[in-house]
Formats: sequence, structure tokens, C-alpha cells
Amino acid sequence: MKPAVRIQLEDFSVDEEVSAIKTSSMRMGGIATFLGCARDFSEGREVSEISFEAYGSMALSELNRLRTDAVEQFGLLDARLVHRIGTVKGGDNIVLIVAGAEHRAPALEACRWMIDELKQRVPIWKKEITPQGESWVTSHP
Amino acid sequence: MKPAVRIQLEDFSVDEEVSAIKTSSMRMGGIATFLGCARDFSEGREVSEISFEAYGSMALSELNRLRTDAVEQFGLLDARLVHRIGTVKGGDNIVLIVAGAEHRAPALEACRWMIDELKQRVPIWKKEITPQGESWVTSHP
Amino acid sequence: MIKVLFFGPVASRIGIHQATVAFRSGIRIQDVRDELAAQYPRAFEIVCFAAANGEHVRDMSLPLADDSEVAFMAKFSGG
Amino acid sequence: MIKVLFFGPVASRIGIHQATVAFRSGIRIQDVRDELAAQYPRAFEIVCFAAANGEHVRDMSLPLADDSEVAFMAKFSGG
Repeated sequence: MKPAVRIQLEDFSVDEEVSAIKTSSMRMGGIATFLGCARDFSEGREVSEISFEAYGSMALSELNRLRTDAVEQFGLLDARLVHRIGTVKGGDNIVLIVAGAEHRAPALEACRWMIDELKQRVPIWKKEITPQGESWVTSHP
Repeated sequence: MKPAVRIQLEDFSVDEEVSAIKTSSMRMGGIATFLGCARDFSEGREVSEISFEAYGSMALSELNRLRTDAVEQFGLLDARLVHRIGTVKGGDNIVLIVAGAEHRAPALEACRWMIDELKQRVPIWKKEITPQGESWVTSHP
Repeated sequence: MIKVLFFGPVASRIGIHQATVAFRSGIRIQDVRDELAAQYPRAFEIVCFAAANGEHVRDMSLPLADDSEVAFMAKFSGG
Repeated sequence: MIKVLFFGPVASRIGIHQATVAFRSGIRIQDVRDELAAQYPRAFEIVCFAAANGEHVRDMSLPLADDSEVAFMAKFSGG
């Protein structure tokens, strides 16, 4: 089984991560996931590709900390976080958060919290490549 | 592509539903899912199997209405809902809700709303089969 | 003829999934309920919702057309 | 020697991903920042966060050990 927290170039499978999280407990009644995908436009501009760069070692340790914090704070049975780096195209997967709990409320709330925190805490940067040129995204909604 | 709303005996694939929802728009930046699974215990009792019965035609029309309401209310790009009937074992999938939006907040909020509403509105009943016998679940948290 | 459907916990208490009630002009869903509740009191203890032709019914004075499909249902427990 | 890392938008403005600053006893992360900001003012306009040895640093008076790895980073935009 792959590690619960990963930063990788290659794509991932939601089914595979869901199967992996299920192995941690038979008491898991609710699994919430958030999948972030590349959109083909951003703030009115057409985007052909998005490229991600990470401070790899720190990003991995921050993601691991995020997972531990979420498990403790929301009483999760388990959580998984996968973020891609490198270049992706419109429609491609970027990030996957999976939260498993006995009941739905903590799973859904933890999933929301993890993606919000990830954007605040984890050293990864996005560059949008448009037909007019490329630019790093330095502010974020 | 399978219909966006289904009640079925067979299992489903999250990857397949995610791929299906992605085809509806290249502007989809966030896809939230909720997957309900069979737990091997409930209120302190061991549960070997769970069996679901639906008022099929009404359940399907209520699920379709739920989808339309969620799309409109949360400004989703698309949503999908699949519920299994028949008998499942511990760890098996029961229900899948998928919500796709331009940004993460509406996708996650709609996903939460749909699973909460589904439990209120959709005529499906659950029977828990334990080593001590079987019983319909008539109240629900 | 009014077709009446039972599911899950209600069907299990009655022992059948379907019944019929004779149609008469002006018959309301409450009349159908009263008739069946007298026959199956234990099952109707857990009835919370009614539907006519696949739609939730809140107003039990709803008049029914002939050949309507009615359901008396326990609290849902799907999901 | 203090190793300094740049990523994404900051690296792009500087044109390099890595620099070094000579270690001296008592050197604080603020000293490293001041030295590099003087050299790369445009890049440091967008620096929001600092890290030492892979940990977020909030107190810029943090003294650094020799061979520390420091990063000056723009606002994150992952996810």
C-alpha cells in the first residue's frame, strides 16, 4: 500500500486511495474526499497548463502534520493526502484529500479543513501557462 | 456514460463517477464526494450484513430532485448520486454523492447538504443483520 | 381501486408489500390510512410519511383519483 | 555556511534556486534575509514566509546553526 501522504509527479486513483483508507478500520461509515482539478481558465484568462513546484521535504512534513492534526481534531479513523507536482493540463487531477470517520459529519468537516489548511500551510506554488505567456499565482482566493 | 442518478444492486466506482462528472465542464476546479460504507457494528452491536429496500420509482425521482436542487442552490456545474439496494457486508459501499463546482466551497457544502437531505427525503430503508437476528433501523442520527 | 404499497419496516410488520382499497368518489388519503390503520395497527405505529403517485403528501385531506398509488412509510434510513 | 533555497515565484525573480550565506556565530534568520533582500530586492517584495530546516519560522530573531537550510517563500498557491 502506498504511503498515506505523498507528493508525486504521476496521477492518482480515487478508488485506490478509498480502498487504502478502508483497510484502517471496519468502523468507517463515512469517507469524504476533495479532488482539486486543473480548470481551463482562471480569472478570465484561458489556461493551457498548470505547473507546480514544491519545497519537497517541507511540503511532505507539513502534509503529514496536517494529517495528524486532522485525525486528532476531528476524531478521524484515518486520512490521506496526495498532491501532484510537475505540469498538468485542463481537467487533470491536482490534489486529493480523503477523510474517513465513523460518521459523515467529521469526515466532511475534516476534508474541508484539510484542503483549506493545505492552501495556507504547505509550500507548493502554481504557475499558470496561458497562450499569452506564463505567470506564478502569488495571491489566492 | 451511466445516468447521473441511480439506484442499483451492483457496486460502483468512485473513479468512474469522477470521470463522468468531469466531462460536464472544463471549468470544474473542485469535486467533493461523500461515500457511505457499511460498518461492522452499530450502537454497540456487531452487524454482519446490511440490507436496503427502496420505494424505487419514488426514490429515483427524489434523488433526481435533490440533484437539481443542489445544482441550483449551490451553483454546481454538476452532481451525481448513486445508492445501492440489496445486501452489503462490512466495508462495502452503500451510497456515493459527487458534487462538482468551479471552486471548493460550493462543492463541499453541496456534498454535505445532499447526504443530509438524502437521509431525510429519499424512501430507502435499512435492515441490520446481526448474529442475534435482524432489525429494521427506524430511527436515525 | 387504490393501490397501497408498504416497504421495509412497515411491510415487515404487516407481512405484505401491497394492498388495495376500493375507490370511491371523494376518497382522501386520510380515509385510506384510517381503513388500513384499523386493520394493521402495529404497522401504522411506525408510519411517518405518506406518498401519492410517488410524491410526498403533507396534506392528508388530499383527494385521490382512481388507480392512485399510495404508500405509507416509516422514517427513512438510507444513506 | 547557511544554505538558502528559493522556489516558484521567488526563484523565478532571482533566477536561481539556491544561494549560500557565510555562517557567523549568532547569525539570525533576519540577518540572512536582510543580506539577500539587499541583493535581490524585487524577489523579496513577494516573500511572505521563512523556514529554517523545513519548519515555518515566525520569530525572525531565530539564531541559526551552521549548515542550516533556510527558505524565503512567496504566498503558497498549492491545492
